[in-house]
Amino acid sequence: MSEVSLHERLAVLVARTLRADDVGFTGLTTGGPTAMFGTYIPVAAMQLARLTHAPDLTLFMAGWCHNPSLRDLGALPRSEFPLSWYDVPSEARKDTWPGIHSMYRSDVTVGFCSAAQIDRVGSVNTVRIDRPDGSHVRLVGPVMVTEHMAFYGREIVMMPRHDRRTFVERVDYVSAVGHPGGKAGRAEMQVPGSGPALVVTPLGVLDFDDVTGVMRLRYVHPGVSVERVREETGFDLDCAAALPTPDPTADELAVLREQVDPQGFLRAGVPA
Amino acid sequence: MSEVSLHERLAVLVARTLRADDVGFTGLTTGGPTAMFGTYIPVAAMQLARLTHAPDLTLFMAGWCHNPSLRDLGALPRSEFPLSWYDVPSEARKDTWPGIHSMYRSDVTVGFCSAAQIDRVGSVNTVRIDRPDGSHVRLVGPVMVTEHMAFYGREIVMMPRHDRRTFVERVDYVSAVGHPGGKAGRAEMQVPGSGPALVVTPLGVLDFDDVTGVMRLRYVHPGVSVERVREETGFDLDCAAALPTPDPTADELAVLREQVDPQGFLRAGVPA
Amino acid sequence: MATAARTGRPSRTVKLVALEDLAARVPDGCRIAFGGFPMFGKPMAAVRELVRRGSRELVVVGTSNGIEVDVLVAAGAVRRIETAYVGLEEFGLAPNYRRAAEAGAVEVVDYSEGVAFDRFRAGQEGLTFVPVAQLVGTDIAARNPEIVPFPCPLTGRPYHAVPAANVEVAVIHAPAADEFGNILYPQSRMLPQGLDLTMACAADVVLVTVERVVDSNFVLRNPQLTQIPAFRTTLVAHAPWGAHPTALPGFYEVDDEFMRDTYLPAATGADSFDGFLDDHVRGATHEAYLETVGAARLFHRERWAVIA
Amino acid sequence: MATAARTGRPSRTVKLVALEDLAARVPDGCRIAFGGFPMFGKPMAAVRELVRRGSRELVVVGTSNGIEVDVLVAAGAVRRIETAYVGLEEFGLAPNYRRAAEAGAVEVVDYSEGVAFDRFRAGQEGLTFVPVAQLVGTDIAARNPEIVPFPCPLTGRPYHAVPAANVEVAVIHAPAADEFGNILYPQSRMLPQGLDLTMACAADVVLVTVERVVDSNFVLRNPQLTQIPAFRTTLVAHAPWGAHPTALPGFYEVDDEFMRDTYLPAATGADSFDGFLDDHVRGATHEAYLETVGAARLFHRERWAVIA
Repeated sequence: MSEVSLHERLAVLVARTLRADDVGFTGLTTGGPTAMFGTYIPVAAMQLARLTHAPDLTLFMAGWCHNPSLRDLGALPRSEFPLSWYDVPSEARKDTWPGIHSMYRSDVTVGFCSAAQIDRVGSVNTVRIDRPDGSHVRLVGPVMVTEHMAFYGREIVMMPRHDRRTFVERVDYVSAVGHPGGKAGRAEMQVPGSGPALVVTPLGVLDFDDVTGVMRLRYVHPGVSVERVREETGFDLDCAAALPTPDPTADELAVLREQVDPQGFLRAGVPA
Repeated sequence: MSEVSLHERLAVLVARTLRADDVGFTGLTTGGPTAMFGTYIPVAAMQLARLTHAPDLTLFMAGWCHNPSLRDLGALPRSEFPLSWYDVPSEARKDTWPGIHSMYRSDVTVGFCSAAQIDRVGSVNTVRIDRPDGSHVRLVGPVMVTEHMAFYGREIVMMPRHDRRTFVERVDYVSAVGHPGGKAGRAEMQVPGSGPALVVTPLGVLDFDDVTGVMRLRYVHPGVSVERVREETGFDLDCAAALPTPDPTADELAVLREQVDPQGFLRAGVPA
Repeated sequence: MATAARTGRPSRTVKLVALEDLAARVPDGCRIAFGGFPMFGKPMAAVRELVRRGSRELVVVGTSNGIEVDVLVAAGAVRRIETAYVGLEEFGLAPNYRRAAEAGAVEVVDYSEGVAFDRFRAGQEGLTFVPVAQLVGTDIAARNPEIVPFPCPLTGRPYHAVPAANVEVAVIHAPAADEFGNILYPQSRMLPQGLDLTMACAADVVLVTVERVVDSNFVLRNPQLTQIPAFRTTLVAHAPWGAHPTALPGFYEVDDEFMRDTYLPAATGADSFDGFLDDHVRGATHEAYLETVGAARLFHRERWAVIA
Repeated sequence: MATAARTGRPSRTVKLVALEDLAARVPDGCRIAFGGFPMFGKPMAAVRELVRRGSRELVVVGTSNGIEVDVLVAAGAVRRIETAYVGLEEFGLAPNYRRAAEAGAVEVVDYSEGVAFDRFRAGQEGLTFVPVAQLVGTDIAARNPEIVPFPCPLTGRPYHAVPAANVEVAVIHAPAADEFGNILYPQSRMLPQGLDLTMACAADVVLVTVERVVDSNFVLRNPQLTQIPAFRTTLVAHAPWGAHPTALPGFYEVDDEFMRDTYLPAATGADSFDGFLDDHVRGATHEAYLETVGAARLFHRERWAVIA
């Protein structure tokens, strides 16, 4: 149990939140911490859940490959449609739009996404960062986070950075809507998805108040103080109920290390 | 040139109306005269046009099989999705909806359909025939005639019967709309298709007045009098401009008999 | 969900069940869609099982319906049907359906074929309505209070808002499945099979009968064949010749002989058809039905199997 | 339309033309879509031909755009882009595009990926708008005057009406075609290739470059491979390695070496990228481009061909 890495701890924590018959969607993100948070931890968490308490869970790898045989995959692919995946065993492939799983009717029960900014009610920005001088930094665009937050049963936001530039009072551009007005506010939107449920960061894990829709600290990672989380967050953060991020059980860790992550990416980092 | 059958004459006449790059759609109808008018004459006309003046014409056989090799087909199939067609050479197959040709954006420039009733402005009925006693005869339903008349460049209505029960003042049910209000009336509908262009029957060929939208007799077949057409038509029919249905040329007849219809179905009838 | 003895962990749910257990997932009164084309790929084994169960008050939503509706209407299982066609293709009008429709014993709501397809697409996409341009001036719109005209919010073009299919249950017959509910089709499909997939994506409960059951390792090696992934499938049942007397690509053609010699003569009257149901369907199993209609003869009609 | 000498009858139109004749069908200022995914199956040979022609004022409509936009923006060919993503996947942000977007040299209209797809579906179906439920509360709707909120005419649910893609031209790169314009894909396709087909169905002018030209008899024997039928294709050009440096399933992977050693260093500044265009694109042919980027090296990267 010693030497549990943060990424292992997060994979186990996320796995515990997954349900027996969840249908999970993760896109493919590339490059160091983004790939770790955006893709590798979610995939590891889903696979761990499949091997323990959730054998019926369906994993949509990169959003199109159903239940790939991760053992045959070697390293994570570097692009969303890697040609080598022609050869990877899996149960199904989505090759048309809307195709064999329809995100619009909430076939997906849990999604994972990342963003450049997230605000106190969980709205996210992937489009642009405004500078005080009126100029802006152009990002990639809305991609599919809009659909994640509107249609998926629930969304787990994987934030590879946690600081005052990424956790802001109000995002510069609302690519996807969180919980303005709490549950009542979302009910008015009349979308089937329930929006962001958890926000996972290198400092802790956060969730949202049902009534106010405001983000709050639920777990703080080992070696991180509640004060530090507050300092690195650009809005007033309710930390009253924060607990230490729980340890994996010996069984969880054994399955994780032996069957899910034998390459040890969760300890050593994903190769660039 | 002697012994030109009525069905040969109609195939040639229809072929002449087809344009060099038409995209033609015919469903598959079964049973004697219905199969002859609804499927065999249109297919023969399109194939004759392809072999003479319209080599770029595309034939959607049964609405899904693009440019099948009719030579390899033997007899006409008896169902819309005959399994034997797996083996018939063709250029493309539509296997999804909307799929590789989209009827809604007017990919189809000319369609062929049949109906149980047609009225003076070319609206057709495939749904029900009302009896004076309040009871009704139930027919198959709207099928796709609605889309034919709304979206296809133009429609050629193939009527295997021409009598007062089929050519009526007003159809008992409007499955698809013809020309109420003439061209101005159709403009108000804001659909891309121009509706019925020709009506082909065992007695003659009819078209529509641009301004009034009313059907009129354009050709009368050999051996049929204008009076008989008038008698068999359930509304007042303008026959002032009616001409004898023209003869095929020797060249048209040669191509038709040697290459399009070597089995002689157009002379002998389609086998049941 | 079973539990693997060795590890103590739960094992994956097996969705392969007996035909009668599959049919038991169809509640009376539900909105239900059947895959296939009028005489093509109909889930007839499941339909006959619904007759055995005495299903009632079904609302059948479809695009092109055929013999499955003719049988269910004759059995008194159908309250209402919303579709573009009911008939038997080369075998003519559907006699039992026609009698019931003309007598007012079944409510018929007419849609055009394109709109009927699009209602399922709307269902697949969680839309409450589908905008269509082709119903202007038709009685399809004029006689249906559930269809509402509205202008394009951007251009003013006239549209009708048509309700999505809103089906609770879809029942389809497919070539093959594994025990977990991955449903396999040959890569070269015919159009009605493409429509079946949309239907399956539009329903809450997806019930599938199949000609063959394959090992899940076959699926892993051939993921491009899976057209309905396991998570969308509610239950699957093995029913060889399950589309009889309709055709199934890669397996068998329409049983003309049965249609002309047995079905159509029986369907000429309500009593004679009830006799047919008594003799061949009620009180029998799928296997017994195959015997009474001549399974041995059928066997020789098989041409080739796309999925081994 | 040519005329067959023997019969005196017109013969079928041959749509196979040279790459420059294909590119000549792209008018300046048109609304245009490019197939592929950011680093996957992009019609790059055609894109480079547009650079050679000096195309101007293009409005690029897309779903996930990548290197084709980065090149065209650098060449000054793009006025506006409507899409959900512009980037180079594993190679990061698109440097030329980013500079231009931040400087206001190109107008960017943001759509979510689902809505961006659906705009093409609306185009395929001749709809003036597509109703979407997911834009409620987003800046995608709030900052776009072309997107209008409206209630479901049946249920009152809030929707936004989004304009259809309305593209005049689609340019895609495909595995194979015959001379008449039937475009062939392997039966096992990847998702971006599925989207290319929708794009092709949504455009008025469909321009296709291909790796292989096959005999029309091959098409007749394999009709299940035709995914864009001849009548939808405006022109087709033979361009082997036409997606370079992006990947094409069945033919080649992304050219990592070229991206890291040549493209990305050049794209760090406007002047250096202009030098790259001068050296490799302008004044060259597609064949000459392949030489300068090392065609011989590329040849060994080919793995297998799905269509022989």
